[in-house]
Amino acid sequence: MLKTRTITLNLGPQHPSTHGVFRMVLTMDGETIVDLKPIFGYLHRGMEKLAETRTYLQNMPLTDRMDYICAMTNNLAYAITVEKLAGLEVPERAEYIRVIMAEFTRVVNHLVAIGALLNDLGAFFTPMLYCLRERERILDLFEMTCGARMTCNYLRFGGVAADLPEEFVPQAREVVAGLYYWVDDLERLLTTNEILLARLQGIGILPRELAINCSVTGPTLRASGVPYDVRRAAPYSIYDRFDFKIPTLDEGDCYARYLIRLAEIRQSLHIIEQALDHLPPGEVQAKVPRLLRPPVGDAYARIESPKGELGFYLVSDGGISPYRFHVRAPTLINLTVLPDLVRGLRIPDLVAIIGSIDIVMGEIDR
Amino acid sequence: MTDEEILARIEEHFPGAVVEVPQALDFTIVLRAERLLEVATYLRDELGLDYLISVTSVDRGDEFEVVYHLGTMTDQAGYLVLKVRVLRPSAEVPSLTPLWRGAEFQEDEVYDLMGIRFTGHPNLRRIMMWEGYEGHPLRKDFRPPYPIETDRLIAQSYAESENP
Amino acid sequence: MAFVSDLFVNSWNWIAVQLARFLPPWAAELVMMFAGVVVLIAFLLFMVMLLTLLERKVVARIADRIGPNRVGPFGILQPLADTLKLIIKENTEPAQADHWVFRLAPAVAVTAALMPYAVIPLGRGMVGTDINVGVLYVVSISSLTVIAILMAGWGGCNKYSLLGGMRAVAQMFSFEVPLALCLASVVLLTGSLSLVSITEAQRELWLVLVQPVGFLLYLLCGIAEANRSPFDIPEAESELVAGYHTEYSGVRFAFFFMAEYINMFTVSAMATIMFLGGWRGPFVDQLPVLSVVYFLLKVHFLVFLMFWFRATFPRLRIDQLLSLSWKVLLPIALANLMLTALADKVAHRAGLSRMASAGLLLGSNLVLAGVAIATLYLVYERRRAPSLSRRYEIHWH
Amino acid sequence: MTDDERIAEELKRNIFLTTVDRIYDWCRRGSMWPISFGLACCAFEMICAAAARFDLARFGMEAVRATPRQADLMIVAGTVTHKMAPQVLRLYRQMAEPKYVIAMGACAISGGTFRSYSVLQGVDKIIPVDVYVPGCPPRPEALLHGIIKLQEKIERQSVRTVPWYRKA
Repeated sequence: MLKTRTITLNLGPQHPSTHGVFRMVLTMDGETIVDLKPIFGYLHRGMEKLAETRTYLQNMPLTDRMDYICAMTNNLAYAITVEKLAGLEVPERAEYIRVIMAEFTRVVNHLVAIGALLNDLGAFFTPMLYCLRERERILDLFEMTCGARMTCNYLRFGGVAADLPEEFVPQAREVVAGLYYWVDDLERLLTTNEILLARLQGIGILPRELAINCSVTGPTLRASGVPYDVRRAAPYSIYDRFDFKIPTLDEGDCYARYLIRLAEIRQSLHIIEQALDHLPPGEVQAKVPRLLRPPVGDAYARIESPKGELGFYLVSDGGISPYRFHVRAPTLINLTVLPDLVRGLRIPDLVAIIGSIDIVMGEIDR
Repeated sequence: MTDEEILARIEEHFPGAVVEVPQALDFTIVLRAERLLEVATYLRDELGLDYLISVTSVDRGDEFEVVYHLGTMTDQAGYLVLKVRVLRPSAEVPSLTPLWRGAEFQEDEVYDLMGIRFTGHPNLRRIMMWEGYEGHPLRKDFRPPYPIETDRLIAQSYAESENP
Repeated sequence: MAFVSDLFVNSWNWIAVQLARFLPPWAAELVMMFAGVVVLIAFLLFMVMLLTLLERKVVARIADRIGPNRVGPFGILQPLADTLKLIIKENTEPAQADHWVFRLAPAVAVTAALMPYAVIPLGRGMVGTDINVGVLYVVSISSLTVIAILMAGWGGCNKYSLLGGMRAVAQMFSFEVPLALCLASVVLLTGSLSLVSITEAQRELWLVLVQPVGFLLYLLCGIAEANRSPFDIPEAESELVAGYHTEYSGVRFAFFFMAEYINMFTVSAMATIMFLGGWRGPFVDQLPVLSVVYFLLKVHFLVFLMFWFRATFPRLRIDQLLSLSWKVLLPIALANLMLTALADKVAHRAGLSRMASAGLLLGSNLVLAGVAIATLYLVYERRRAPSLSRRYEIHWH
Repeated sequence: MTDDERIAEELKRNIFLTTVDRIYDWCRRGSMWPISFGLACCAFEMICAAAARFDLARFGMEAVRATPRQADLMIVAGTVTHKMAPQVLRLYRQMAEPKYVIAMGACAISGGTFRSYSVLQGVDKIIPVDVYVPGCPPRPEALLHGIIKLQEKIERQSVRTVPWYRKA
């Protein structure tokens, strides 16, 4: 009998489909993956340490750069935590603006996730570029409001940095209407594509129990049949006022995760429509001391970021900068399941699974 | 089940396990480190707190605080904060990874950045910094080592490019 | 006018006549052969450049972009810039590489890609040599490419290269078989292995009209043979970095690049000759110079299809690809061959007219297509049913 | 040989070289293939620059190579950490000459906002940088501007003086 040996293959830190600088040490038997060991830290920028030397407000830009695709939701999570710590109120209009921005961010993230997934599957750039083209329209809205495309730094404690410009609401409505149409278009292009089905269905099945045990959150969890969404389970901001549904699927494979994202895009658009309809007039910023000194204590607050449950844990010693600044990064924890998902599969499946889990190294390594 | 009921159950089943219930924004229970694992098992299996939200740590001078957030994946759920305090020199806490695989990377991270060892962790390793890095960055008394790996690399790179 | 009507062939003959005046016949022959080779290679190089530019433009348009437009008017000099740049770029070679294998591989790839053009008729009377086993020759030569790819994969001393090389071997071997079978049914109908006579045989009727299934199968296998998307797994960028040519830079990479595009052109050219009537088209007999235009138009239509696939389809996995070849394409190709033989025989025995026999063949082919699709549907639906008892119903909460 | 003759001779040689230079620079400028190499936030603006609105392909740059061997341009898009620095250096060394580097964004230029224990304060400490594109992250237009600047820089190079043909 022929003797065979396993080989070790280093995927990353520079590899076209690791979504950044993620490294996986694969033990492979031919093309079959026997084991996988993830190695992080290639983008560890020491944010948590850095945050201890800056004031609370100065840390807002740091959160932008964590999950750089969805800066607004990171801002929101941080702002909510500080508001909880310092006991601040947020004006009505600001809450609506926050929700609009957060949901637009969700759309942006899911577009990017779907595009990147297709890119990893080998659809040479086109679906990715379509997704990015639609993303640009939303980035235009962000830019119009806060002046930046990606790293928005828009939210403030007790409100938002600036009121919406006059032309925001009509343009946002236009974008939403266009996106509805365009998501249908994307579905026609991809959802029933036979190759896509063959590549995604039954690949990387994440069982419900494992998902809960590994604290997986976000679309990855919901694709495994757990209807857990922080927006519903513990409503923050004003999410209890909107009518929206949480999609779940029982299959838990890559295709389910893809479908969940599409469904969530539609739900987010629905929320944005409601928020735009009921946007109240008024102030967007409560009276907050310029140099915030929250009382001694600690607080944890969480939101449903597009990638999962994003939480901040802040400890205050009464000073102007946080004593401890910790981020519960959803993607880092979601990656716990990766070795289980890929065992026995092949490299193309691994690539598809990573794409479907939707990781961003800026958040994992911080 | 309200937070107070949970506390009552814990005190009933594990007398002496609870050290303190401090006043805090979120309901917090400080546990004795060596009782952590059994209490957590009880909370998960009996009280249905099946979702380990996060694991983190705080440097409080001469002792470390390891902070766990526990919740459930059902609607209308709050969460419970468990804290464990360990003295700085030993800094050992039982690992929750056998209970929740989700704790694996978070405990790795705490070990890497704060230097708290988790006993019973299957694969405790530096996750953010490279192996052989000196010091634990999130400790308050951390000073970056100098010269670090990259500086040597830079020097070497220059040396090679000048006279190959 | 007579001269212009068949410009290329006539000027070629004119040169030959002029040469024969002051050279001994064997020398003139030799010079003409050499010139022929040079002209062919130059033509192919030009085609490669054109194809790269076209591909970038087409893919860009599909992705709602503009594509290269800075180098020269409308970016038409882009391929020239790319080529020159690749030529002046450093040739890296890994220290642990198997040096001779590593260096030889690109040359083998390009040679293997160029050789089929000795027998491929590019227009009326424009063929290197018309050998009577042309089809056999092309099929056997084009499978030499796999050796070059394996050499590249091995020589680079890189795990990605090796995996890419291995994948390429598996893929090309498996697609060779149905491909040859498709060609066999064409040979059966035309009664010749010579590419020129096959083109001649399609004077009245393009074979795609009597062999639609064969044409589609050939196109599929051809795309896989040329390693084009969605079958581009040997160099799958998102998985294997760049596959077998990961370690190549500069000119050597340019050679692989060239070989890939020439292969693509070859596949399209063969499909054109075998199924789309080669260079035949309206008024070609009156104005033979048109034949080149027709040929290139048909080839470029097929090439455009490949670009289109590339821009829209995801890639298949290697095992799915192989099972597609062995479990789907091969049985259909075999059945196609047998059915064609049977129908041809029946038509001959019954003494049907040409049109009627063509109708019979087309009918049998369509029946085959129907049966194949029905079988595939049944088999795959049933297989999908138990293992994937999934309906992907979204539950709303 | 008189001076005039010598000058004429020199002139001829130069004229020839100038044309070579022009072709040499033209082809490198016209076809810069970047390596697909993204580190952090800026990588996304880099991808956006390739997308429909900004379309890097116009410069012949959409041929993004996954392998450093075939790439001409390394866009260091994002924070280079100490852990990543050796791999960045290694990638740079694996690239074949002639090669260029664009430092995109504040982090790649100087470490940017991340003045911390784990971040390399500027990628130019380990590899030579041709063009710096400031911003956090720079807009795609800024990247395009940087690329045009790099093309201008390439246009001024001469075969005789470029470093990679010199014998060490």
